[in-house]
Amino acid sequence: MAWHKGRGFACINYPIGMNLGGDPSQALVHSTPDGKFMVSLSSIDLGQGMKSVTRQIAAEALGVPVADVYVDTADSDTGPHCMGSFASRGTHRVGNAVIRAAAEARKQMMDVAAEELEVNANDLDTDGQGSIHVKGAPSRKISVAETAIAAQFKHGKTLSGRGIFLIPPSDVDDETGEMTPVTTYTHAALIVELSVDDETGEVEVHEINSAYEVGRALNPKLVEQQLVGGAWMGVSHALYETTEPYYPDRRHGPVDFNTYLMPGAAEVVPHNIAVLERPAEDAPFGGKGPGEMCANPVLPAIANGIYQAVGVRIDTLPITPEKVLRGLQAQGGAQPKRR
Amino acid sequence: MAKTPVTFTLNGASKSVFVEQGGNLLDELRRNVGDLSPKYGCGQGTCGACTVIVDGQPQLSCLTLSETIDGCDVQTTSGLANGPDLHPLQQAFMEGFAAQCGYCTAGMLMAAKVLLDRNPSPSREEVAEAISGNLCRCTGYEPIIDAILSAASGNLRRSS
Amino acid sequence: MSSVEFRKDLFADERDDTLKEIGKPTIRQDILGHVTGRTPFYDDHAFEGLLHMRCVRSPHHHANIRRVDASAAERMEGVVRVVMPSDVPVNLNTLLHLIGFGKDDEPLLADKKATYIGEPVCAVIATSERIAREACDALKVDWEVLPHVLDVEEALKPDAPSVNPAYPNNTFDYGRFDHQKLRFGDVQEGFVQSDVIVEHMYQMSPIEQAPMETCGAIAAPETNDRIVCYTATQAMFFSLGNTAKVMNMPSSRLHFVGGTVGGGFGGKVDSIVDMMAVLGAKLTGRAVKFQWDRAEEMQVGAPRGAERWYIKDGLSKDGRILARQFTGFFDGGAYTRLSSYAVQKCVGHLPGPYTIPNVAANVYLVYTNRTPATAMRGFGVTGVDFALECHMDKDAEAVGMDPIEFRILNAYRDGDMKAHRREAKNTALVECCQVAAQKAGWSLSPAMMGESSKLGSTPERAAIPETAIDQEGLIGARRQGEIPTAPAVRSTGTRPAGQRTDARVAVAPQVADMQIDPDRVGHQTKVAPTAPMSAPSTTPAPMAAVASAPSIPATPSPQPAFAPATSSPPPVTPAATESARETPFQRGVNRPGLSPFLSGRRRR
Amino acid sequence: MISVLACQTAAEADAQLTERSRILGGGTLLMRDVNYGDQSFDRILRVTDPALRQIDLQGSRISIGAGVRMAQILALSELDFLHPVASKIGGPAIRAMATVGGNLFAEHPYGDFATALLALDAQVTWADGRSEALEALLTQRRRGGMVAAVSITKPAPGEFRYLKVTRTKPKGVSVMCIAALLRREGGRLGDVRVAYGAMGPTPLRAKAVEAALKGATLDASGIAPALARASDGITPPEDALASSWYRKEVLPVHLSRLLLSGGTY
Repeated sequence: MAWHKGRGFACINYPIGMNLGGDPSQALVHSTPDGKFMVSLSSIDLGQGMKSVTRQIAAEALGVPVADVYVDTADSDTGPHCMGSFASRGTHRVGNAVIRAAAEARKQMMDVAAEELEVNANDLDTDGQGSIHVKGAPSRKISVAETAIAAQFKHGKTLSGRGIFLIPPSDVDDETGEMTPVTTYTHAALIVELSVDDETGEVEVHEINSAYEVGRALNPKLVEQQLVGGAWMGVSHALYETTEPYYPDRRHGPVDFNTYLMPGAAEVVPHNIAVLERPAEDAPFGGKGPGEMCANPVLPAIANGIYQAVGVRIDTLPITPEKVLRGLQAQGGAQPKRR
Repeated sequence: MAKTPVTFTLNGASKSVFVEQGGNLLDELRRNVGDLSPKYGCGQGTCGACTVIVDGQPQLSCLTLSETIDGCDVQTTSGLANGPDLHPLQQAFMEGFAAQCGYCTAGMLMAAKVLLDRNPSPSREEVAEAISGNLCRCTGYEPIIDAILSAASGNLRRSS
Repeated sequence: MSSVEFRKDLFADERDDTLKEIGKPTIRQDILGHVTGRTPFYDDHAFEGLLHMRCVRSPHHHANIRRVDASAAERMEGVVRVVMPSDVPVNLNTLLHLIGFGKDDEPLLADKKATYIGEPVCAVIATSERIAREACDALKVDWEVLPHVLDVEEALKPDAPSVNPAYPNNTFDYGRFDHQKLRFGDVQEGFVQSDVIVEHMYQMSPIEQAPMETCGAIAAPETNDRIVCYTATQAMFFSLGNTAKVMNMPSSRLHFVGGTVGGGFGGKVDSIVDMMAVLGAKLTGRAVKFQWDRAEEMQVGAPRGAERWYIKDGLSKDGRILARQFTGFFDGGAYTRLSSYAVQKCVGHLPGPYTIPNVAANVYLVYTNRTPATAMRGFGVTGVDFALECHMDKDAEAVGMDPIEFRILNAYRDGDMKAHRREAKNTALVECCQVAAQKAGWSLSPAMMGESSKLGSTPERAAIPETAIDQEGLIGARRQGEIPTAPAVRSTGTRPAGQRTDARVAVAPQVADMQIDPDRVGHQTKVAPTAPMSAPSTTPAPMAAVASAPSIPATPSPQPAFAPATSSPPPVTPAATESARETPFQRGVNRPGLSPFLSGRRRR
Repeated sequence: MISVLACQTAAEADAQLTERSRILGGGTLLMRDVNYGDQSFDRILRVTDPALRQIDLQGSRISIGAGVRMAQILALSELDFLHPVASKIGGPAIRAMATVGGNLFAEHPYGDFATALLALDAQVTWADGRSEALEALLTQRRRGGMVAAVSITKPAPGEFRYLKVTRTKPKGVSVMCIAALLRREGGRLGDVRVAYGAMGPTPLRAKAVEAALKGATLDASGIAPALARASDGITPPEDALASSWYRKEVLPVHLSRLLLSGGTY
């Protein structure tokens, strides 16, 4: 028996917020009477952290603490239109809509604060801790709570905002494919270290080193969740998953998690990630959505690593032990490649 | 169709119910008792989202014939916190970003609790083994394993 | 153990890192619900007398439905209603009709023929799931089995069985053609100029999204003649719009509630379950749950479809890619769902993050007799990136280059022209390659470590070349006789160099108040509104002067010398002491006196 | 609709068995069928007899009740030779539920424990008192009766070896499993029993391998003839985990690893 080590590389970019459909998203922001803010969306949190990231975006744009913001998602009676959470559009489209809604609410908040403090609204700033103060004179201030109460009960004004973000649909030229598919891209490069058993064709992934460029890590822990979990999915796609193990033959399609394979808790691959942040000009605070792209470089990097380990090119997914073994047999055994 | 009377303890409280013949504990808890913390993920015993603790053992509620729990002690994630005080595992999952969509979390916590109740300082391998029947599609498992180890070590920030 | 570092040293001149909430590791808003088991997913809503709906499904790849005998099922105790195709108000739809993309091509319940194993042909609503299953087994369908096709290239042959009546040629329509073309420069000329040609085929089998929560919805009559639908959709108004169309109901009579979903990964965009549940509620006047079991999720739920790719590259001896040609097939299964979109997304992605002077692609959405494909994380790109990056590895070997240096050499830079005729900007592939190599201890030459995404573009790289075009593959032509699927060898004309239309940009805020102050966004913006703005506040605030790109140290070092990497910060709980007590554990507790309105502040 | 009949004893359940009845063991396979609407049965027989859950270590043979859970096996140090088998069945919750009796009737790709018992030459005791070799039960796969217990002779230390090949770790169903009882005579192998799981419709014995190993030395050259005959008479199944070709191809590799490794792995 021999295990052969190999190292494979791949790099990718990924389109953020497809606009071939021209689908917009909207947001509404309003303050409670005591100066907390509700963000109403019909957008979906399916685990990627939509509620959490829009909450931070709203807090930043409003200039209030994140604890004073709550995001309600996806009631079609109260949340304004959103096409949905797909195509890496959540952060980009919804985030921008939330910024606009928050900006409008902030404008109203600052105007009321200005009246209360008897200054010009342009001379005011928020401290991000619940107060509004005169620039350069932090002691001349009013709390957001007092401002909201004054707005509603004294001035008869709401602190609320509407936001929509749309990039109109792009036609696709049928002769040349000319189009504006997106306005920004994420990037990643990744190196996988693995071993191949030349008697059984089994592959074991040992380590991943990667660099992911995400525009801005709006919440570094949410980014980490996506990158770690997404790369795991990449390993899973590369080596395990399919609903049709003998595609295009339809036989033996798995119907449970005993036969639909995903790597288990004992197969966690140590993954050393570097996050790069090059803000995108039309993205919310520069942040691009990291969630979709993270698996993509893992698949080819594994295939390339297997080639380096044993000299077998597997060009069909998933890369099962059987495919590796057939490749090994076809070339008369392992032929490790050295760089 | 005749129903069968069953009495059991759920998170310390006595429950007496009439269960449907051939029905499973997951449906019983969710539809009749009103404990929504165990989740339906497969009905096959292959995902672990419905894991509960029966007499100290982890058990898949979707594969448990309801009437077999007569006289048993059943624990679910609904009963994991002590009033407002989170169980160390819950605290660790929260601080460790050990959940994304949250659908597997309740089952995962049950599997982890059985482990820590028996083995307060498990190794990383023992944690992986303990949650091996509980699938997670979001996290890649590592944050979950880290959170369980962190709960075991008592190394929590105990924040807020 | 994994690790995360934040390379704040890179692109530091383009960022303001002093934002207050952005960039903080704030704890998730939903996490307390998750760890206490209280997060309400769609199935966590209780209804008295909830009914269960299940489908009778085709056991055949392709078969005509001669007759359905529901009599035995209808007689079964506990069966409330058997649902037939005629019960569906508008029984032909395509999900992307909302954005005007494609023809209606899919029935909710197949009435004339089934086109894949598992296609629903009718449904049963019963008082328990078990009874619904038993009744489905008791429904008898008389089938006339038809020839089927399962391979994408077989399906393009003139005599292949026709799968989808709306697209009888087994291909989706892209303008005048049965595939989406991409043409940039002249690949044939590029191949002639090349020293090395590398050509290979790649394939990906279908993949299941596999969220832990299966697709499902509960619909129930609400007051005022409305229907409420608790749903696991990952696209609320997409589901609502499609349901309104299929049900022939005003959308105002639908109330959809969701937004908290047990994983989606693309598999919950299709909204089939919502339509079924609402149909059930409408027909019975009662609460109806339609939920896929795991077997359905895996074999009936639309997967990330299979793809097949042929890539041909022409390279110079010194490692430049001179020409790249793709022929791609998306296996859409029996119906369009969202695959039509993936093809164009993929074409916009080609030829990957590289600057190549000559590119041509023909990409097909092909109908076959298998489960319809749909979106999944990385839709339209994951499979092509596998093919591309495996091919890049072979290219590098063919020209004798280090695989990473080969990528850096060919990487796109700011200002380069992409094959879909838009300028590359905000690029960072080069830096990702350099940093990943550093982390893995993979040494690159000092020259390659000195490269930058901001440098290296030239007027030539920024230009749109004269482009060879052709008219091969008109819709329907392939049924008359075999036509090569690859981009045409002979062009029938050219597009002049430099020709392109304007890029789409975001619509400006509708009122000035919605425009955030540019000095509060933490990076440079160039707001280029399509509509004039009345607000004066769009002028970009001055940023730190843009220095020349920071070059990355040539020697691998985990900590760059000039700026410390920031490791993953500890989480921040978004709660001050006062807010901390506002946890769900106290929500039910009456604490009069804590409200500012009751403490004398409220002036009324 | 499903009905459930609670039976006090195995004999009572045995008497109630009909074509359309199934016996509840741990429920890990039966309840799945119930949940998915299996129409081939409509009655569940649930046996409450505590005797079914007993393990008897007193006699010359170890007797394991049909209702004994995998977790019970794992809790007994006297059964340590079976721990590598039981510990690789499902996750902890499955092991807390799945029974020895149920495993005897589990269909491909399940039945790892039955494979081990087959190598150990287990005897099956039926509820009606009859007794027969497990091999006979597996060959006939009769559903017409209720198993009360299985009995085995405890192997000498190091005699029993077990290997399970899975695609995923730590939990996964068998690509194959191999159990071997390697009795020694002098420095050589004596009577040997080798059983394969997931290599046919039921666990089955590798009789050609057993014959080739008798009298052989447990080293690379000694086992070579056995490896050459590893798949004699075997037509492995094809499923989502592996093709028939792959199973056959790697069978000698894994058999070799099992035989040449110092113990269970």
